[in-house]
Amino acid sequence: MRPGEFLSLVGPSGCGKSTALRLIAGLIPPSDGQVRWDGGERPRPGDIGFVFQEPTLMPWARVLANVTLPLRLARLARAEAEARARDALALVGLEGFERAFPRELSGGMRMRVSIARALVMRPRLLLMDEPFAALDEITRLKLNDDLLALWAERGLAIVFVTHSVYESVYLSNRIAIMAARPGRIVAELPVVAPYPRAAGFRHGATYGAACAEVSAALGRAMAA
Amino acid sequence: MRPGEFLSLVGPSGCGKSTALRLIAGLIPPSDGQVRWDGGERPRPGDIGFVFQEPTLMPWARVLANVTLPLRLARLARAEAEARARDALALVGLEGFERAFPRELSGGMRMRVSIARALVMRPRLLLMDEPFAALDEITRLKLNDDLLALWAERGLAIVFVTHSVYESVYLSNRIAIMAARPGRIVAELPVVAPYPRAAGFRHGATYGAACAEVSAALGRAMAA
Amino acid sequence: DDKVVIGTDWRAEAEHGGIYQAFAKGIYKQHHLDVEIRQGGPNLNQAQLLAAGRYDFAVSSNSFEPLNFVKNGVPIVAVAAAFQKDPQVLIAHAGSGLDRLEKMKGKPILISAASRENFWQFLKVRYGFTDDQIRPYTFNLAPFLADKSAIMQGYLTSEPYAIELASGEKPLTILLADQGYRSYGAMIAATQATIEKKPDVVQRMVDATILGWISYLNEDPSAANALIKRDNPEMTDAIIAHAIAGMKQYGIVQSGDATTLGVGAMSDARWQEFFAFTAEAGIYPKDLPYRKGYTLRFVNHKLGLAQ
Amino acid sequence: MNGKLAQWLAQGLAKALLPALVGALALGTWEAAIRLFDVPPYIVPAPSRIATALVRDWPILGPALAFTLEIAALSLLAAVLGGGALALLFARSPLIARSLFPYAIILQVTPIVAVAPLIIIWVDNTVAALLICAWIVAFFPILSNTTLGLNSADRNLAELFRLYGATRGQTLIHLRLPSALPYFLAGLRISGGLALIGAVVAEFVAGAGGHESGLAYRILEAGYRLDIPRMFAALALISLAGIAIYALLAGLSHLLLRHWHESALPREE
Amino acid sequence: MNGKLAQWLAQGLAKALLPALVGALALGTWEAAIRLFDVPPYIVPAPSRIATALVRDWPILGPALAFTLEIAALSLLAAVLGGGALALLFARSPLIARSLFPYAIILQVTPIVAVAPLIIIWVDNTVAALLICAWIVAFFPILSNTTLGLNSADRNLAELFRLYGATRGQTLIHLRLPSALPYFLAGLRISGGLALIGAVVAEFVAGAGGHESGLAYRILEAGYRLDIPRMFAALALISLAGIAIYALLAGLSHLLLRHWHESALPREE
Ligand SMILES: Nc1ncnc2c1ncn2[C@@H]1O[C@H](COP(=O)(O)OP(=O)(O)OP(=O)(O)O)[C@@H](O)[C@H]1O
Ligand SMILES: Nc1ncnc2c1ncn2[C@@H]1O[C@H](COP(=O)(O)OP(=O)(O)OP(=O)(O)O)[C@@H](O)[C@H]1O
Ligand SMILES: [Mg+2]
Ligand SMILES: [Mg+2]
Repeated sequence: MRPGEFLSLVGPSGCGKSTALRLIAGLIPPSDGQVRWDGGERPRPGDIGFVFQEPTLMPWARVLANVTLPLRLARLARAEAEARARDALALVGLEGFERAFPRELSGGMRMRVSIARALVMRPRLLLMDEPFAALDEITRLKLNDDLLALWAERGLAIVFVTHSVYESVYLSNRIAIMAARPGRIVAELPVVAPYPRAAGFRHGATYGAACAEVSAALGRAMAA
Repeated sequence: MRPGEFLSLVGPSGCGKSTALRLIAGLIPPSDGQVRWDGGERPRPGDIGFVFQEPTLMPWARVLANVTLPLRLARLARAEAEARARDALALVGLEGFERAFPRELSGGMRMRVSIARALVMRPRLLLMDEPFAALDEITRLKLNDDLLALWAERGLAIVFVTHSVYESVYLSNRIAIMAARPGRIVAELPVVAPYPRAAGFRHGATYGAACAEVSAALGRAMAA
Repeated sequence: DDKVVIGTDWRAEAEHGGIYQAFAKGIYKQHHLDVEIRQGGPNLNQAQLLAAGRYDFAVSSNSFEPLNFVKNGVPIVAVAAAFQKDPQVLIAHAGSGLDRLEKMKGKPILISAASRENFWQFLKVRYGFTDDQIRPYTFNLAPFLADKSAIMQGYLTSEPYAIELASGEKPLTILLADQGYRSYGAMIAATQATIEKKPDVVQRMVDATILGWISYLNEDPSAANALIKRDNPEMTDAIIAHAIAGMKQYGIVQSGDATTLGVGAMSDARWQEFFAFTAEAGIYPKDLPYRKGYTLRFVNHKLGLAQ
Repeated sequence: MNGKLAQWLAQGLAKALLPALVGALALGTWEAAIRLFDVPPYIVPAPSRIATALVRDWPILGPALAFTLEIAALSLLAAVLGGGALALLFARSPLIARSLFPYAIILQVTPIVAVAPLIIIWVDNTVAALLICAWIVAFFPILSNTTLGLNSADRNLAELFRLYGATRGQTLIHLRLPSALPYFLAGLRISGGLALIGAVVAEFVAGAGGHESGLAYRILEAGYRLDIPRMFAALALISLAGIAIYALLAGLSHLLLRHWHESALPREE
Repeated sequence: MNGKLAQWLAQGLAKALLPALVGALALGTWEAAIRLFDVPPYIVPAPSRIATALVRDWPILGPALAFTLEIAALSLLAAVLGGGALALLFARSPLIARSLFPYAIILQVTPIVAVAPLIIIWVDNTVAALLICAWIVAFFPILSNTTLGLNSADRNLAELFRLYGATRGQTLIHLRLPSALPYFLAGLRISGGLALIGAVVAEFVAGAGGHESGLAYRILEAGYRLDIPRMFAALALISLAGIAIYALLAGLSHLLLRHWHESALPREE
């Protein structure tokens, strides 16, 4: 994986995508083989942002406190942390919910808080585990574009797990397809299309062809 | 809502879809207005199956015990309950995981256990809150078809919350579009297409038109 | 003056009258002693506090204690015995007819954990009492009052009167000392080290306390009583008066050897007799050098007999 | 706001009414039984006599209650600090936990009635001896529950903290302490009562020196004097103090957990 | 399988090694200090003397330990049954809970040293009186923790049960009891030690009549006789028994929770 790349992971449920992200993040040790970093150095804390498959919010903290958490852990001044958290919350469409508790939010809103928390840190590598699965089409599309903008602007690398073939094609410049038992990557497809991908991209031929290709590869992976 | 209907609820995140399902199920009392049942009688336990937005499994029970729960609550004989649970697990592609604990499963697998639990009971009304959001495309399509088959076979009514416009059009014969603050239904669209809807249906003109229409309505709802 | 601390074996009561009188009347002062009296209580282990050097003298309740010191190598020695008779009694209800120890054999008796280690052994050996007669006594009279056939242990000077106050009934009391129980009571104990290094302090302490007892029982005790009531508010004038009367009537302090050798008297013969019964009962080995537990060096000087 | 307050008060009253009624019923039965069977007051006094004693002896019992409460409060504080600090130490390293936990258990199962005489020998100050005794009684539930709570932090959240390079201290403050809070508070509610009986029992066995004395001494004294109504009055004061402490700690729990913990959320019935 | 067993045993040994080392160190220091300062055994005996006393007096101490353990086990059982049943009752209806909880608190804060004499009056059988006293000491943590646990069931799961028309009994068995299990077990671990000291303290204050007597009586007896090494030997037995009870209950917890509860999952450090 190259710096600045946008890699999508797709694969059947239970094939090990979440586990792969955890491996990359160093949260679990590989049982075999190893995770290699360019230049040999492991990423420093704050370099990696992670959106777990579940929102994983602190139930005792309000939304704002949940989002500022990574910043406070990095000992940022409170005022700046809160300002950045508000920006991130606005990005995911949750202004006005700063003082709510997680249990007062809907499922999709909780997930958005989790996304805001990952973005607030300005990581160099962003690991996202089905971040938009619980969101409506329109919010999802908007966040897709926001994510791409962020990616282009900050030059970060993103590993993105999704079940939406369309989403994977729209977003990434490489797609890895995984299969289950044992979990492994069975195919890699580059998506050759320049960024920014305008709304028209979705109706273009490249897009359709790539989607079909990924779907087919996925079908093969599941049959495997 | 008529018996035997397949109604989809779509709407922006946080607009009250989950809340609406809870109201229908009688889990929370309406703050205003009321839920009316045909013939005046409230449904008996077991008549309603519910797939929550989160898997909501018992962490201390193995998969099989989680799925047989509704049957055991209805005092079914153990052997029959387990046989039915195994069938339901097979339906969602989880054979072989009967003895796993929820925390050993991936997010999508947990959700599938939750779906199996809702199906095992043969309810007359099935409430499903984004059941397939965490599943890969192919499993999702398969379960879509399985769900439709079940629906046709058992003549049950389904209220289905989803964020996928495509899914809602493919599955339902009526789509309700909700808007937020205050949560309300802003549009209702019938999908006039005969069942069983073959795979070809997805590529037909009716399908495309309906999708576009729902997307537009959703866009208006979000702007509202 | 020499500063000394004496620890009593229970909360302040008339049974410590001699010590308080010696303090209140300035007898200790006259003997150049600056005495501090620390009252005891149900869970204070006087001997340990004495051995640990927290006290210079302690009141030892019965003759078992010095023997225990010997057995366990604790260098504490009894130097005087204020009570010729241990005021330990057994009490029964007035109408029960239980006026002799023989009649109590086999009947349930309220006995405290501490007492199982002393006079109960005597009752077992001499009167054939058995352990299954024991019912726990926690220094609360209610179980006795609630049961008309009950028997309980007591102190001559305290429980009988308390029962009388509570129920209006004058109970039957049997003083064990009059039934062959040869324990001393209210002994003054000191460490071996004190005896060796400061024998004059010990002698002055013994003398002053003896004079205090003579004064307390034969002169006006009100100065000591005031101190007792200060230290232990549960004491009333009536209780104290009753206790003093009891001590006089039964000759707790002034009887036996005390009438010829002076208050505080002890004798080898009596220690020997007491030890013989305990050894017979198997409480102590027959070869225990029990004589190390006491010394006659400071008593039997006929102090105060002239009066 | 005012209406809300009034409503809250009304609800509180309604909630207090029922236990009060049960209490009244129990006391009534008791009183009636005493009168019916003519039980003498030195065996079991009637509630009315206890109440009379409570009022009459208040000048004696009041200061005694204050002394006992002071010891209880101080030892609860010490239990919170001591138990909490130990739990933190144990949570910090399983190695330390494994090495020291057996000794915490030893402290818990040490019967203070047995060691009080030793403590008195080693500690010269009576109040300090009382505090040590009461602390021994009260600290273990806090230690045990807090240790459990610190180890019950959500695994996924813990991974998140690791990922963001949280220091041990930060993980403790922002993750493990909040997770442990419900457990700690449950332990606190148990220890509150234990600190109170610890204070009483300690005074029973260690005795309060000098003029300062608490309810235990008054109970003993009343017992020796056969002033059983006063003894029951003192016991009633202990009970009331226990309920008050529990209510206080339960209120504290509710305040701290009401926004997020299952146990503090309103229940529908 | 056999290799696994061996590995498990080795791990267990390694885990036990550290506390044992700490213990050895503490005992060594103690022994050295006693010898260095020439402390006489009747003040504080050296560990070696305590061990000697333990072996020498085993014919006396062994049966006493058995008696005390029997009382502790029975009263723990009674605490589990009583505390558990009360918690169930309280969970069944907040109304009952509100009406009776204050009385449970009264029981907890009642100092048995004060009421033991009364219990002896009311209950003629000494062993029964001991059991009641020890039960009073042990039952509250179980009641309190279990009540909390029963009320901490996941709200969404509770809704699911309602939806499927689960009866109260079914909800209890399949949802609330499993949810309460970790809390109950935490309470049990606290109560285990309390039952033990309850048994000891009860015997201290209520006294064991007749031939049957436990460690408390042996401690008192040794105290009166100034046989301090034996007294410490008896205290050591109590400590060891407490650790054994805790280890047993902790093992039980682990067995019951290992598959699913955070606190029982392996921790990485
Ligand atoms: N316990 C609560 N207290 C306060 N507000 C709540 C509570 N539960 C839900 N809400 C609010 O009710 C609204 C509707 O929530 P609901 O879960 O029904 O949304 P939804 O349509 O299912 O959204 P999503 O698609 O994100 O799941 C949200 O704005 C949420 O903040
Ligand atoms: N703690 C565990 N113990 C045993 N097996 C586990 C554990 N956690 C995960 N697994 C197994 O590892 C496999 C991969 O899980 P993972 O969560 O990585 O899947 P995934 O690709 O993210 O699936 P999904 O799309 O459903 O989220 C699954 O088969 C799961 O059963
Ligand atoms: Mg996953
Ligand atoms: Mg929802």
